[in-house]
Amino acid sequence: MLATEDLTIRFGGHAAVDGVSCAFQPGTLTSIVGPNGAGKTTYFNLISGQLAATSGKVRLNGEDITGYAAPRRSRLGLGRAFQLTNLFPNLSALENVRLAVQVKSGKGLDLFSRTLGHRELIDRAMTHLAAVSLAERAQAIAATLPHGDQRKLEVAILLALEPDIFMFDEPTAGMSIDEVPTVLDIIAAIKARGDKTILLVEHKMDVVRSLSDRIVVLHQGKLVADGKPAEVINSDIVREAYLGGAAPRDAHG
Amino acid sequence: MVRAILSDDLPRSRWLAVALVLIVVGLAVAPFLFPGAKSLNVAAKICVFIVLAASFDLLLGYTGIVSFAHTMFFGIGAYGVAIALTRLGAEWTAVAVGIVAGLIVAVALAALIGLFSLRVRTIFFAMITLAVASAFAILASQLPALTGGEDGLNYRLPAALRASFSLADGTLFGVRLNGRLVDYYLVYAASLVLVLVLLRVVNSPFGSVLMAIRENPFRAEAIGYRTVVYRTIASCIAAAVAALAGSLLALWSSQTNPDTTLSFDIMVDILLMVVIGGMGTMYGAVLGAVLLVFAQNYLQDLLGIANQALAGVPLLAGLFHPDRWLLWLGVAFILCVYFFPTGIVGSLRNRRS
Amino acid sequence: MKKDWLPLLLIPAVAVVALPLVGSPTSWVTLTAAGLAMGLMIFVMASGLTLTFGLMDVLNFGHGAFIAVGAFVAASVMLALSPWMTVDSLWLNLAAVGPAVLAAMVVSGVLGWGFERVIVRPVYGQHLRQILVTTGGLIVAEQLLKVIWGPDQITLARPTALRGAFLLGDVAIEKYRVLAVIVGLVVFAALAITLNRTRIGLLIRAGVENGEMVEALGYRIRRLFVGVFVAGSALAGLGGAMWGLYQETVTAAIGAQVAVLVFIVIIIGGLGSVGGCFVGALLVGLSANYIGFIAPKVALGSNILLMALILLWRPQGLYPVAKR
Amino acid sequence: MAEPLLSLRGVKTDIGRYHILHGVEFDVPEGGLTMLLGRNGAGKTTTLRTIMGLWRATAGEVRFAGRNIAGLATPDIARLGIAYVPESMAIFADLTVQENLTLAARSGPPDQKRLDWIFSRFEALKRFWTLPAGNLSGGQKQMLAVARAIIEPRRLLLIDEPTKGLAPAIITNMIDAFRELKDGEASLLVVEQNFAFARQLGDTVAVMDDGKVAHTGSMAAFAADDALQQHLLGMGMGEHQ
Repeated sequence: MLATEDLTIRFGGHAAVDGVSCAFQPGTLTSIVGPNGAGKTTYFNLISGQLAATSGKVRLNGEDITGYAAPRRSRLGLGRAFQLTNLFPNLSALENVRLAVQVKSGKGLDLFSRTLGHRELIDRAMTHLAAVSLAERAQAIAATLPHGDQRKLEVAILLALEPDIFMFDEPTAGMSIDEVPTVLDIIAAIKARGDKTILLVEHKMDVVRSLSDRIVVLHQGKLVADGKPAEVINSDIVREAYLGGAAPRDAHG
Repeated sequence: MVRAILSDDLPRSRWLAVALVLIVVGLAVAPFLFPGAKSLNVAAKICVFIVLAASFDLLLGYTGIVSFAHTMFFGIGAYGVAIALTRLGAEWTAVAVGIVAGLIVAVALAALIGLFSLRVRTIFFAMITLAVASAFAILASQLPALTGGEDGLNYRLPAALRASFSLADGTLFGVRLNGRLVDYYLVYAASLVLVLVLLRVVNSPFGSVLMAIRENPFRAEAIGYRTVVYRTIASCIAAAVAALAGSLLALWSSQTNPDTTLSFDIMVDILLMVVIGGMGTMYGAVLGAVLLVFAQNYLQDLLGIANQALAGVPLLAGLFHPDRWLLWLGVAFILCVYFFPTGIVGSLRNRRS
Repeated sequence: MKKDWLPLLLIPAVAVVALPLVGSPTSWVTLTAAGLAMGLMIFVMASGLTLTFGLMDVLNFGHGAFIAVGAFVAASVMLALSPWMTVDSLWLNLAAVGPAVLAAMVVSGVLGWGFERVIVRPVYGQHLRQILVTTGGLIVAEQLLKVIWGPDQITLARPTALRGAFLLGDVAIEKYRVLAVIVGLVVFAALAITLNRTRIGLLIRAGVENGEMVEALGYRIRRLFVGVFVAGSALAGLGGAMWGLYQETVTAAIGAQVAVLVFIVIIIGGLGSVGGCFVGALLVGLSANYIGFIAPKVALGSNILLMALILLWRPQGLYPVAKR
Repeated sequence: MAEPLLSLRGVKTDIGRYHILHGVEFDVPEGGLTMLLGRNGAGKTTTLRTIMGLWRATAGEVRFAGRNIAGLATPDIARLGIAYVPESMAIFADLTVQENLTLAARSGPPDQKRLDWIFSRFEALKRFWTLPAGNLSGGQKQMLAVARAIIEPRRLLLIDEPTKGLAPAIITNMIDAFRELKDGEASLLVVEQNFAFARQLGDTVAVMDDGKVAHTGSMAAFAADDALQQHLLGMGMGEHQ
């Protein structure tokens, strides 16, 4: 189980994430929503280790991982797909995914065997590429892929990490309409397995509503609402956070 | 078979393949094809610099690290053997001691610099290595008791490598089978093996992580690779191979001094080799080294001719002075960085596709 | 933000710590003067480099070329005016040195302008290529120097009035060092006034922090940058001329040699900070001279040691520049 | 109808390999205040940056006062009388409040009457006049960023989320200041998430979605149409187009 306890980060005087305590259960998909600048991506960065918390804790299965660097958290099963496409641009699509498969295999420090000799890694990478329907583009250089395919490749890398916790930061941003279902189907399939924890930052509320078991609302760095999708979406506090913009009321009010 | 030796990294260009075969075979038969002390010396230098440039490419081309301290490790390897041969006498045990000591010092120093400063930005790292390397070069020249100072060390090689040693009576194709020939083939074989080892390293799972780090260190961290560890290991391997190249040079030339091993000029040379040959291709380092050592030794003659022809024209004659060969390669280098960032090898490969 | 005095205190601290180690107060005074002179000369050469880095994120590995050019041009002019150099008249001496230094600055500045256009401009924002191409520029420039001035070193005698030393009791301080200190302080003061009291300075400081916003306010930062680049190159030329007179020889390798010191100084100071560059230069100058006296064997590593210690204390240098 | 002060037609902008704007079209009328609304990532900030020349439009026209300014360099665009307050505020932290404003006043020392007017709206700036701007609080930095844009008369102000992190009292002052500017010399284009603020101030509205403008019209009509708000600003569901 992933949990944050009173998690806070300040930039100068400004608390971008402000005392957020929240636990995420395996088998559930939690959407994190909130207006621009609410701290959603920063919250993700604190969990996956791209930023170091000013105070508070991140726990994974009870273990305090707050002080761990990003690579260690990834190896512990925290997988993250990024909002802005973040690939290895001059490597092939297959190589992008293979590198992620390789992390789990522990072969990264293998200096003297041939990369192409590890068929099993390549085969697994191909499976993940096929899952995002990119198998035919395996040899294409990542930078030359169209934007939508790059987003899919981003997801394939996450799949290849085989994490326990999947963190999607706006996975469909910038995709054309017909591409969106591929990614949503993948997320639904992960959810269907029932043992994975999924965190999703997404602005398209139709997507959020149809996929989520639970919605957490951040506003000005604070957690202001938490509950079932129907309740949260129609609550006053959320309407105000999105449309009103004044200081939030008490989170439990 | 060929795939395994080349670690699946095929030339992927007919002309490149031809060039590589020419180099490998040419160097193998060089002593018989081009007899004479100068050409043998050029051939051995080419071997050594191929190794040195290839190890630098591991850093620059594959990992995206700009280090100006690479000649420092080259020098450490050379001085290791030179000092051991001076102190312990012209024995093979001395050679072994020197090589091992050089390796240990080089790797330890590379690890230290790496862990201390590989977290910082490219520019910062480049500046720091430049400073460290220059301090080291001065240090070497200031410890005459150990290093022979500016003059360096002159020492005797093990008997089997000297010209006076006779492998067999008589000659083969008119070439005396003496110790120099043994020495040359020792250098040749060691260089070949080292380049193939480097080729394997860059085509290994480890090498693929290095390229990932070069492409996007942030994402490499995010999927679970600790970039500092990988960069430091790459630096250590590069340093170790550079030190071995230095040892080979020391074993070949029976003299070691700051100018031939530690100077910034050598650093400039290997930078030119890798960039002109093609960064991140390994074969580029091979081509670049051959080209540059040739230029160093024979472009001068060409320039000499041009210089003669222009004797009357004051400034132009200066530009074509035989000693100004580096000027022209410097211009080629800048043009490469701008217009052919993948160097000769990249251009050859692109021709095909 | 409070003024950060701590790094500034390092300078007297180093001097005080050195006193008992050096032992003799007279030697200490001589060494301190030598250290200050050396430090200020390095500062003159380094200030432009650190500013251009701060403004445009461009680090010119070929900066040493401008230093060398300055030294050669100054040497040529002084050799041409050598009758005035050897006369025992301060005014005639200065009449030779003045034009020499001016010529050095002009030529270096003009070269800087060309260098920016041809070498640097195409590779903005690409650090790897920037390092490579400016190093390439250094190689070519060094070779061209040899084409023009020949491969051998040029010997350059200081003018008569600047030879010898001032004697204050037992203490001897070389006249030239005093001059170097004065010039260095004048340059520092001029830079400080420009940066803090003029609109251009305001623009430079703002540009170092956020160049894009300076443009959005309606200022053309490219012109500003070229101006700073040229001024920095001219200062490198001035520093080169001073260094040449200090060493009394000029070689094509002078640029590469001094460039190492310059890099150490701007790393110590914090890339982009003129104040840091000043403190760093004095620290390097002083410690090099003290350690050179106390333990000559260690002296050569002392700069590296100093750099390592400072970076352990402040990993971004003494005065890290606030970016964005 | 008079020609609008600013009008965008078919503006496309790519950042790196990504197409962010796909043909943005809307107008800012002379002497009006246009609110640019839309969900996260809809392209609002990119639109402002494109107008300012900080991103280069790959296609389309940005007409300002009858002249196509797409393709001009940022400083030249600023000199036509456009001021920009970025979302990050981008104040110069090492410079004092005074120096920040001195720099922003391109044509000479800041006019005292205008300064007094700014101080009357943003009192903190007077109090911290000689302090490095980095020491200001987030809200004070925001005030300084806005003050920098209005220290001299400009024809068009582009302001990205001015209320972010501001206390309600200061928001009120800002509304007053913007109203006075609008009635006087300037036209404004403001990106805003805070709809309560937006509806108080805006004359016209342009709502962006996925790199295009999905709706333009008067603010009054938009504020009255709950269904449209829900549809365009995200809390309502409906189909995602």
